Amino acid sequence: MDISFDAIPLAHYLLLSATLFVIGVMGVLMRRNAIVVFMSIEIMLNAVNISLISFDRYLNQHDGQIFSFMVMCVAAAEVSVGLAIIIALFRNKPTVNLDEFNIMKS
Amino acid sequence: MELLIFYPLAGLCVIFALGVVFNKNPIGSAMSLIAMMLGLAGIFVLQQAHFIAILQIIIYAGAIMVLFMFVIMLLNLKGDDAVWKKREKNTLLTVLTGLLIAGVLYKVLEITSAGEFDSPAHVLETFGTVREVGTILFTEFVLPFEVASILLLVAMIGAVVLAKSKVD
Amino acid sequence: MFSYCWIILFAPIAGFTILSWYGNRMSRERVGMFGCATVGLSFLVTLVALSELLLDAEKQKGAVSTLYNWVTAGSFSLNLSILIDPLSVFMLLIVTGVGFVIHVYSIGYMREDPEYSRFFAYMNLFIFSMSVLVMAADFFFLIVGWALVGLASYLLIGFWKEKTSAVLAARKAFVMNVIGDVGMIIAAFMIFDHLGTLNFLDVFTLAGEAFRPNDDAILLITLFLLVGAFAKSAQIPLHTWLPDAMEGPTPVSALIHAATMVTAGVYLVARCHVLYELAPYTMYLIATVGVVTAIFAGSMGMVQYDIKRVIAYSTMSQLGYMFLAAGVGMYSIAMFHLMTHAFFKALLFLGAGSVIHGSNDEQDIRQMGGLRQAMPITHITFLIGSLALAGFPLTSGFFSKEAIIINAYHSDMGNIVFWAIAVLGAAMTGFYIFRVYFYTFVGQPRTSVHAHESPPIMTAPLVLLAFFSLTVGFGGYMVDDFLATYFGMHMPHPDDPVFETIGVGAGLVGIAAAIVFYMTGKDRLEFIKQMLAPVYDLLFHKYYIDEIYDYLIVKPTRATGAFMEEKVERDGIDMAVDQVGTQVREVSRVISLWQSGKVRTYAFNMIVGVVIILMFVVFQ
Amino acid sequence: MEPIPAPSIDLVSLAPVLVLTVFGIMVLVTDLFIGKNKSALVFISLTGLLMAAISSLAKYDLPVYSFNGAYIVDHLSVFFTFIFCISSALAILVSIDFNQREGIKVGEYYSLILFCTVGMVLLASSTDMIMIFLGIEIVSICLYVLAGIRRNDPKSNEAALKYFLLGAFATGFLLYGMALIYGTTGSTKLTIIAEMIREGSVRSEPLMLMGVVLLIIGFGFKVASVPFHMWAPDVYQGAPTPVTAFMAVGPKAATLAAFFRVFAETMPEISPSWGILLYILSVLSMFIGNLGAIMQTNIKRLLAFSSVAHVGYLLIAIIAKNSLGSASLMFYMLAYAFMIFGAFGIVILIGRKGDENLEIENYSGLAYKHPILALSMTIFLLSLGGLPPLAGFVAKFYIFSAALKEGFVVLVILAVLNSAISFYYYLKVVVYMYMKEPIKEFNITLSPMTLFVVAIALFGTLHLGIFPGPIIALAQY
Repeated sequence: MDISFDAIPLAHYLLLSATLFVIGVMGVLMRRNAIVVFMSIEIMLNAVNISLISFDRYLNQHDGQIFSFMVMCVAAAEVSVGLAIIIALFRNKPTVNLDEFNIMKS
Repeated sequence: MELLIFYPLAGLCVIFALGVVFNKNPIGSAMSLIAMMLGLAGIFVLQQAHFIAILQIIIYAGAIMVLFMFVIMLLNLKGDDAVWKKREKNTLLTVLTGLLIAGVLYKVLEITSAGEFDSPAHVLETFGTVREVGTILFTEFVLPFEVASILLLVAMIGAVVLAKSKVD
Repeated sequence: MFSYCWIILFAPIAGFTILSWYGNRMSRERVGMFGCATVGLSFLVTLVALSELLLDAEKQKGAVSTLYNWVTAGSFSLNLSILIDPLSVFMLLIVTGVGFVIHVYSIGYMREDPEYSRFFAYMNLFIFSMSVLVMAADFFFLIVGWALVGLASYLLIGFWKEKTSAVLAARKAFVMNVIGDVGMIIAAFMIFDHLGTLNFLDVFTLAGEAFRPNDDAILLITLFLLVGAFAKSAQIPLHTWLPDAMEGPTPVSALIHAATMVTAGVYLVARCHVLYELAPYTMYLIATVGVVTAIFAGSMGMVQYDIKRVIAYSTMSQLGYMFLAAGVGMYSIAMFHLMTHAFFKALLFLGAGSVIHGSNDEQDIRQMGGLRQAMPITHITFLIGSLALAGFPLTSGFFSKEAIIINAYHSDMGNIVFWAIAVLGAAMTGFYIFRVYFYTFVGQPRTSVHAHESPPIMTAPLVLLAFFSLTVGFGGYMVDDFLATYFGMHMPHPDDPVFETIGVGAGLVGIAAAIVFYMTGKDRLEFIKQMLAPVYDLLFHKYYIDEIYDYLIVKPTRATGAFMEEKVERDGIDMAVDQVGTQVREVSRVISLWQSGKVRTYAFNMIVGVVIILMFVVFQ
Repeated sequence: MEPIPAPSIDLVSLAPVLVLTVFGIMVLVTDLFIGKNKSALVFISLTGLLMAAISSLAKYDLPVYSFNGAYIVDHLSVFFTFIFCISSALAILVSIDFNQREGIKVGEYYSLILFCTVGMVLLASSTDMIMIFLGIEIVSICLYVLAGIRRNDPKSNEAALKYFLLGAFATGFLLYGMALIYGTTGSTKLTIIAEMIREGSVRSEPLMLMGVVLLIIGFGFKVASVPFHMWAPDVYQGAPTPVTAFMAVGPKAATLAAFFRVFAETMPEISPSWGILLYILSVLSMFIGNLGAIMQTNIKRLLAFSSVAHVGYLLIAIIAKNSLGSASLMFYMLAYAFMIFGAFGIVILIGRKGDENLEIENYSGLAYKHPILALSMTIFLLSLGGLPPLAGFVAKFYIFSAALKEGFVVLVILAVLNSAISFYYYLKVVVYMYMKEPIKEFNITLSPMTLFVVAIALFGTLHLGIFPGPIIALAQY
């Protein structure tokens, strides 16, 4: 059975993807909590996944799904390292407020 | 039919994404993020990407978010982050991100009107199944798959090096 | 062919290397001997090359000796090579010859200095750099030499690093030189862009076909080259570093800031005369700037009290004459004046050095006086140098300067205005140098410091240079013949007795004016009795003429000079240069402030960049 | 069900990656069995790097594509593999004494450097966007960890955090760009993308261009070009000095190699659209980098800003997009490796335990106490500035020639102007070393390994400067 997809043009998915990406960017800019900033970055990655998978559906191939699979891998890797950094940081200075980390500046 | 599913799901995703950004409590943010990811999984299903949808739930909503929650709990973070502490700067930021949004949306709408991407391809029923994705993963994309293992190894080493408690 | 000429380069760089590593462990005599020997060797090799050129007219077309191919990029390659032709050998003779004499003099002058070996190391480095500059076979190595002499000059001006003014002067000279270097580099890129080569011989062959006269391209190229030339030769408006450079040791002033480095700009114009001939507008500019610098610097020289600064301004002024000559197309006359000037100006600086040395590091001429008896050899040689500078008949300066002045009017590109200003400048020259002479050597000692004559190692070079200052003028024809192959023409000898007489007279009038104003009492009477009785009678019949002159000429002149120095130089040009520095630092500070240390600021800036780029693409 | 077709696998092509991975794991395992003395690990790591370099020559008759066109062994990748092995080896050598002095006793340090090298090799050899993405991530994650490896040092922590957050942020952009390019060309393989662009059969030109722009942003961050450079000074300052040197060379070279592949080799047809952006980034990087460096008082920050400026020069090679451009990129990175490791080697030597002496004024009077160190530092700095006849000059010369060949005269003139500006701050350090009185005692332990690195770097800087012919011939091959 063929599935028809006439109802939703690709652009809607791309729009959703772009919107989520921008929300992620806003989160990075606005929040001071390192962990929330980090979560916002995850939103950005997820937004890209939507694009990849929508393109796949449109192009009738699986490369994008492989790509998004790899993105998940990378996200997992980044999360583990990133949270480890935050934990190491927290040991020396018990805060996750990004504005308090500015020993180094010109 | 798809429209009926897509728009509510998309709306929920956007709302939860905003929830991540505007929630004062990190735990609330994390919960919103999980909800958003589940919503995205729904959208993936809608696009026939069953395998990825499942991975989305298992890896993201499952593993990654659990790690987040774990760290938030471990560090015992409270909602100490006033989002709008510095008004003037944030206004500027908002204006700029607004510009960014305008730029991106403008671009996307332009594409839409160009009509290049109007009709999606007709795909087989097997599209996006584990078998299909797995086949291509182990043939055409076998190298990235293997390299991903190095990546995860590195991440593991890194996490251990940075977070282990013994101080030397 | 000419591969032995590499010795000219290797000897001084070897000297530099050895002296900077082992100099501290060598005895002072050894250091001095060694430092001079390397330059002497270069000089001897230059003589060999000269004889080869003279004996075989065929070789005067020039030959390139290549050591090896350095880098190749596509069709373009850079070879490590030197060009030996009459022009480069001519310059080398001055560089190594005068350089050698000044090295010998330095043995005596720097005797007391604790960092004797460092001084000779730097001096050798300078000789090496200057040799690179004049022997370069392409624009690339020309620029390398150009930058290297700037570096050597920086090191030598700032040699006494505990002296703040010296360090500041060194920095100023360096900055000015870098401005020039950048101009040269831009010019080189443009040449490469248009002709696809940087090699002198190729460039000059191709230029004639590639450019039409006064093309935009050739005008820009020549102008950018000129930025380099003017910066190096201290022409307006890039001149302010030269007077300050006098903070360095006197032999340095003699070698770098009189005889050799500052003449590099003139050499550049002469070397690239093919290009300049394609750009008559630029030639006109050269002549104009030259002649303006000549009187501008002359007028400033008249009001200075530091003996070295007077001579420094005089150097600027004489360089202006050289540019005037080059600008009106009389390259070999420019080179001729370059040579005579190298001798008598080196002589004057070394004489000044001897004076400073003999009177316990005093540089203010008002504190000197009556050194005639105490320093007889210095006195005589300085007088000879002054006469040559003023263009006193039959001294070397007379021949070269006369040729310039007369050609400023008679050459195709000359005109009466150039001539008139040049004559005025000649009068100023006579005036300011004899002002110094009288202040220093004539009259009564003004302080109780007991002056003494310098040791023979210092006076011998003076005598040698004095001899040449008197005699080289007669070699004008030889110089002309020798360089004619390169410039493709002989220098003309316009026959115009009236203008010539006025030219000669101007210098004499200047001298006379100095006598009038600066000889006092007994000395003046004595001197006048001996030498200029008729003029004295004429001018000094009544004593109040003094006052009239004072009001009509001296005070206005002095005021102009002071004004020039105050307003134009300090407030105008120096300010501009300072402002550039200040603004650069200000920008740098802003960039640093931007680096606030906060991640969110950084992310924010990234997004600003992203947004701007996206907008750029979206609305393109 | 039809059987799954066998994948195309070419392990010989992958030899350096495999060798490095195996040795990386070997280091990890060995670390469990040895005590505090980590010299065995150093030995294993260096052997691994040497073998990886040799094994990169296993393929001849280049270029060879493998893994369905995801991986290539060509001249660029082999040359860069050598650069990576050299720079990683220098980084390890320079770390030995430093780690001992500063008490970094983490065996994983060496394996992370090896894994990072794996990532770099992959990055330089990949012709698939997925692979490039994974390569960048392997390299980045290793660097995040290495930057923060001094866990008790707040500066190191902070550097890791800043680098990590901004790096992950930039990854988002990079990824988005890749997604858009994938969507509009229908493939992640660079060869197919190139073909689509050549034939003009890209689905949506504007969307594709947006992808390209986002890609530039992502790459721009990874190589620290303005305006995405702001992490560099802080991270360079906070990271342990050997890591700083390491990240200034290897990862940057790898990213530039990928940058060159993606832009100059894959999409030369649409170069006007990305060329102008790179042009602007290049000019901004040069100016902001050089002007920013002038006021710095910390030597590591100064070198960080100077590296931003160097990225500006290097981008010119990509803008030039010709074969001379790739050759000059290779030569430049090799020369840069020597200059940077030389300079940082001396920075490490000047430091002491507990007092790293990173302020420029701490270099006052070095020339009197240690003339050879001062002279070496002078040579490295002047070479970074581009003084003939040193390596930095020849490197710049080739990049500028490549650009001139394509007619970018103004860009080259701006670059030369910037080189002139850069001398201002390089010479500032030299002036401190030669013309100022020491402000405190130098208490330098001349650790042999670091000296060895400085000696190699000195040799490299001089040799590449005076006799560049053979190496440039190899690069142009």
